[in-house]
Amino acid sequence: MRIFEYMGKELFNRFGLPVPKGKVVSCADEAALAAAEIGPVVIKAQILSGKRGKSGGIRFANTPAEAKSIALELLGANIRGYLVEKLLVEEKLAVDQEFYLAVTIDEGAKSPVIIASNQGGIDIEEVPENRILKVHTDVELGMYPFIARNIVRRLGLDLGSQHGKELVKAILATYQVFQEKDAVLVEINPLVFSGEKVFAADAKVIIDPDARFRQKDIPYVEGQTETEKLAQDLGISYVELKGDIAVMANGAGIAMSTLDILLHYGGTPANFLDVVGGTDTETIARALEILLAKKPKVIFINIFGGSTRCDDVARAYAKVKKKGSGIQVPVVIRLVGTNQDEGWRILQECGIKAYTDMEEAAAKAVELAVHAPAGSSS
Amino acid sequence: MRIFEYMGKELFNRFGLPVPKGKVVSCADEAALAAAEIGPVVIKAQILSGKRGKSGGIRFANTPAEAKSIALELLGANIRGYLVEKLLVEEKLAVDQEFYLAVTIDEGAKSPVIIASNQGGIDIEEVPENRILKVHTDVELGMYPFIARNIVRRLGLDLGSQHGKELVKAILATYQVFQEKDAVLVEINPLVFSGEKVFAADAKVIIDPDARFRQKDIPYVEGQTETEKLAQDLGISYVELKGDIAVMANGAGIAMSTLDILLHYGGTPANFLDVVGGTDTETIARALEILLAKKPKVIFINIFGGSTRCDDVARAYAKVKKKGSGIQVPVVIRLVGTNQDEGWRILQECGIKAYTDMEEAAAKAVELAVHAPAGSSS
Amino acid sequence: MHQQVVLAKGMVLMAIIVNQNTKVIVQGITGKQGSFHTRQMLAYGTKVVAGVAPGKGGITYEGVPVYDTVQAVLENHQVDATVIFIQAAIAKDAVMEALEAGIGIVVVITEHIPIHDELEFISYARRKGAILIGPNTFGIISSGKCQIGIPPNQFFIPGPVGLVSRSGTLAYEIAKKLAAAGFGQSTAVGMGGDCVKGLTFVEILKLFEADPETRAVVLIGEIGGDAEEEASVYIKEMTKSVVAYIAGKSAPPEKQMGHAGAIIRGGRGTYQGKVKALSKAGALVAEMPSEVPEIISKLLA
Amino acid sequence: MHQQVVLAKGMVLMAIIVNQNTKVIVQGITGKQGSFHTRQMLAYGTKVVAGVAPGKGGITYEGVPVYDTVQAVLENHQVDATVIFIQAAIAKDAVMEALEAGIGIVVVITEHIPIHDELEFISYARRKGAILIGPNTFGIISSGKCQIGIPPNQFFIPGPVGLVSRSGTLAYEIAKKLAAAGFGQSTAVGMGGDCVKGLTFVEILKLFEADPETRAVVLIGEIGGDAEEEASVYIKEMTKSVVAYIAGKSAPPEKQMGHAGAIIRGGRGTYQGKVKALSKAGALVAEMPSEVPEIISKLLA
Repeated sequence: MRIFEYMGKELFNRFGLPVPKGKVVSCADEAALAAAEIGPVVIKAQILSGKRGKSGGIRFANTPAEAKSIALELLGANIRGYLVEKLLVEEKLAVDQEFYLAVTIDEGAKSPVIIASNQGGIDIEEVPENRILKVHTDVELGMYPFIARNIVRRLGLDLGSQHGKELVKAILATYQVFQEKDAVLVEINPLVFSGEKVFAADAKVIIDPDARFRQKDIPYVEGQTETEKLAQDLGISYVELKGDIAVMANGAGIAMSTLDILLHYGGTPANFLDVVGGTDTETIARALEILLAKKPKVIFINIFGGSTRCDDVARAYAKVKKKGSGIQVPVVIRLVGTNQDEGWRILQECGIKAYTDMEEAAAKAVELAVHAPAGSSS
Repeated sequence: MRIFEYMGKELFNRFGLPVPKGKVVSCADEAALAAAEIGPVVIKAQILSGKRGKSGGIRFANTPAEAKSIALELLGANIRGYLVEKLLVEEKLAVDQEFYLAVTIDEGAKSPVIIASNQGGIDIEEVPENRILKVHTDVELGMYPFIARNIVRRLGLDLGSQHGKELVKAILATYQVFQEKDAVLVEINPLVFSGEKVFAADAKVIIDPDARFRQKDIPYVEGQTETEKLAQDLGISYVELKGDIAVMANGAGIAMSTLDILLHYGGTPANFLDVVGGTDTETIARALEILLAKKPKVIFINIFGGSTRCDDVARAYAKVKKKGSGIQVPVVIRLVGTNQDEGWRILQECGIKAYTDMEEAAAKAVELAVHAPAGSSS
Repeated sequence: MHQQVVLAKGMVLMAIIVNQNTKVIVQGITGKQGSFHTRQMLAYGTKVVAGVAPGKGGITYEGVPVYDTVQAVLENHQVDATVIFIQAAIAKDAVMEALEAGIGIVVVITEHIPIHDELEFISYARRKGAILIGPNTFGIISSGKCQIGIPPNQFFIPGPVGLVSRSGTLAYEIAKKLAAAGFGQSTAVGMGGDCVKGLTFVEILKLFEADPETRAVVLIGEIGGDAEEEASVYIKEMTKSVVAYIAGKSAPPEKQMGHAGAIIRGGRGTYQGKVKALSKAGALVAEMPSEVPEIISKLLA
Repeated sequence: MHQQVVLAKGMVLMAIIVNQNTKVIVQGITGKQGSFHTRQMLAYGTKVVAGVAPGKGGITYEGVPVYDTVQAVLENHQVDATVIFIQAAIAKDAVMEALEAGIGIVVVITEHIPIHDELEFISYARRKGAILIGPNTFGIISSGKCQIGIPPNQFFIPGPVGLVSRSGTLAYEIAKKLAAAGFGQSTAVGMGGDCVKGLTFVEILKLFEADPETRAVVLIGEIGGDAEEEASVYIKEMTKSVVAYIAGKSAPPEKQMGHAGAIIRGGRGTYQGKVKALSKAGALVAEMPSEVPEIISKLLA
């Protein structure tokens, strides 16, 4: 779960990593006030996207009037698909040197990794690999100052200098945020030297959504559509796409494969929906209602029962069908696996026959979508 | 460094380990007020010693008047050599069952150890060994609920019961105090079941003095004589004894051995003083002044220079000799090791010849003490 | 049907990691998932010797004795493997309990475990020399011998194909298609769907390479991560054929984990990259799940 | 003088743990203790190849190059051992740095390190398979070959006696007395004065037992703890004679670590108990330091 820059900086502050003096504002007058207090400022649109600078989301103002006019322009604007609701008005630092610093998880090495470069700035991905340090840590050993000292040394800095010492502290603080806040990414680009001090000039922090139960102080950021939010509340994985075949599958792998196959047969999926293992009738029914609300041409349910049980899926279908307006679009159900016989029996009672082969069922769904009456799609 | 029971209980409270309702008081009226508020109470003398119960330091009062009269009796009293300055006035618990629980360090195993018994109470050392659980933890792995569950199970309790669950939590909290507060001992005897709940009815907590720099919230408890405190401030190790030969040595081993040898030759040491390795002239000079202030018959300095350097010791002697009233008692110095030649030279300038053999020097010190004029001893 | 594997005299049909003699315990046996899948495992013939459920020690479930802790089980039973059906928030405690007790095979079914917890127990498993399968896996099934986890087992029949998958349902899908084509599996292993995993493709492929029952291996991957690219390096050395299917061809590029993710992966993780790496290593890549049994048919004909 | 050890053809005089080829680095080389004892070590002939002092990398001290970190040293030198002269509050970081870098012998001179820190680095040393001597030790000296630490080295002359001690100054005392009586030491090891230790008596005794240069071992203990009682168990099996001296005969009983300490020690730790255990195991116990060379004289005459 990504959080806004200003939230990340609040975290940094709490862990002793200096950030530029700044204020979060949500109206232009506040921006002017902040600029009056701080002096020359940088005004940063708070959106969950990179490349803000290139998209005009990062601007400079020397006076409160300038700040106000920039804020008026940015607030409510749409940048890279995101509505700008808040701005971070920050002290404009005199930048002496820029670094890149991140802590994340290296899946292959199964361990945290610290990434650092003395070529910080917006185009870190363009920096040649030999200018980027990657230092893995041992989770049982944990983080130590000596690890940070080696990084600072390898970045070519004097460990005895004020900058060197500050950078050691900054690396330790960054790692601490990563560790204690269940982050999967803490990225600072750039980390800057300004005068004698080190500042995190940006903050990209992603918190492990599975650890939210123990990170209750992390603000919850909604970066999703209404439907995606609804799905998330149900504990299911949902992504909106642009096609006309609504898809439900169980398991990320089979859900992706289902989309691949629909496309293969010439269909276009309306969404990715993984009900995730182990859900019950009620959840699956609500997931089905989410799909119905999208008014697709066809709904394709592709279930291979494992921890998801076929009878639960069939019952969910039956439940939704009996409720309110029922199910008005064609539904193709492919249902095999755990408790499949019971599932089939329930579906049969509803007057629907389950497919057992997913390619066959996908082909049928595409056929139905192609021949659906015009206007039934959303 | 041992802390008072009430301080330990404050720690427990902070880590979520329930303690009986109570107040710390230092006058009898406060004791009466506390009893008025709490009801029937137990009044416990706050001294750094075990076996308080057997020595009359733990008493019961049903009324405020009773509490006052007991407090009057206890405050200012001397129990097991300690002056009673504070009392803990605590809710008298209805005790259903008593346990023993401790976390400490097993030197042999080089690891923490949890000790638990369902035979809690004052005489835990009388409990047969097979009724006492000892569970070592792996410092890299750390503490886990499953370790506590196994202990509770092996204590014969039902893990599904309220008591079982509370005890699991109590063990985890106790371990956390041990771990996070740099304790070398956290001992609860007894830990009691009272109704549905678990309470730490006593608290014996010893904090590693070497970790005081990072445990600044732990109150500092003075359980020493004036001289011992003075020595501690200098960073040297000092224990008062009853003899007439003041002793300074470097290293706990050689200091102990020095006392052994003095006794062997018929002398009686006035103290144990280990200047500890690496001290400088100033510290050694102040240590020597501490010994002089005790007005012994003889001072015996036994130094085998390692990180303590002979020249520093000799300079300290010279410095004290030149200062104020100088040195009025005979001093036997045995000085060998690092920089011994320079040390001998300095001593020679002061008109004193260093011994090189510690047994010979010890024998000389005893001889001088035995023949010292009466009245020169403290 | 496929040709029988020629066995040396006295040699029994093998499998990897688990077989008909593997003694299994279920941690979380009284929960909804744990109890349901214990019945399934027993029905499949898995030797489930005990269950663990703190506070419920002393009862029996489907004839299986239940204990309060793993240690209590080990005081009474020999155990080779454990399967974890414990809710995500406290799963680490259960995994550590099993590892600390010295159990050599730990199958972690639980999904949504915090990744920092996963890093810790994967690291501890390494230190203890234990095999950790998962987390967020369907488990492992050595066909006809032992099932540990949640796969719907009717499609797993004995045979010459080793199967390893990042996705549970895709593994079932392809196992079913293989079975329909007459090809059973020696063992099917769910690597787990989370971003860090105990056993990885390479480790599992090595076991299949050494297993005399396995004649070919099906590898089921997904976009994201670099497990398939890593696997390719080892596939080059293998004597047995590998058939791969990668899901996610049509998926939009995954939302990036900042620049850091890109730096770590160095451009790996895409469908095209994975297919290229696998093909170059000599694996046969299927475009659709239904092609997998077709390719296997040709290979093992 | 003592009889020369008969050596097999081509065999050099040995020692335990360190010898004339041991390449040593000094962590904290620019501090008061570190710089002083580096000079002493160099004077003794110890191969001090580098020093570490964060922020001072690039300078040289007494001809020894100084680096910012251990890793920086290892990029330029082969290293066998390190000696830690780093202040207590941050000593753990330095010890971990050495262990993580893979240095096999770590000598921790620093005293007053928090015991919880010591538990951690001792545990990590065990995991890394490294020898950790100390903390709060004078170090180790293989006479005439290599000194790592702070012993005043003029009394350590080559010879047939292995020496191991909990106390630094008592070790010097007895080494000096032995030297005066004509007995040098193969190696003298300071076990360290803190309540937990890296190497313990038993591990050191085993090395002496196996060392052809060592003909007898002097063990110097103290009251408290149970290291001597543990050592006794192994002394029983040794072929070489052990002479022991225990300090603290006259000390009042130590202030108890609650009941817990008593429970853990089970009554061990007293002077009488230690002497009894050692005597029973066949060790010869000296009453006074001066008796040690007398007993050694008889043994090696």
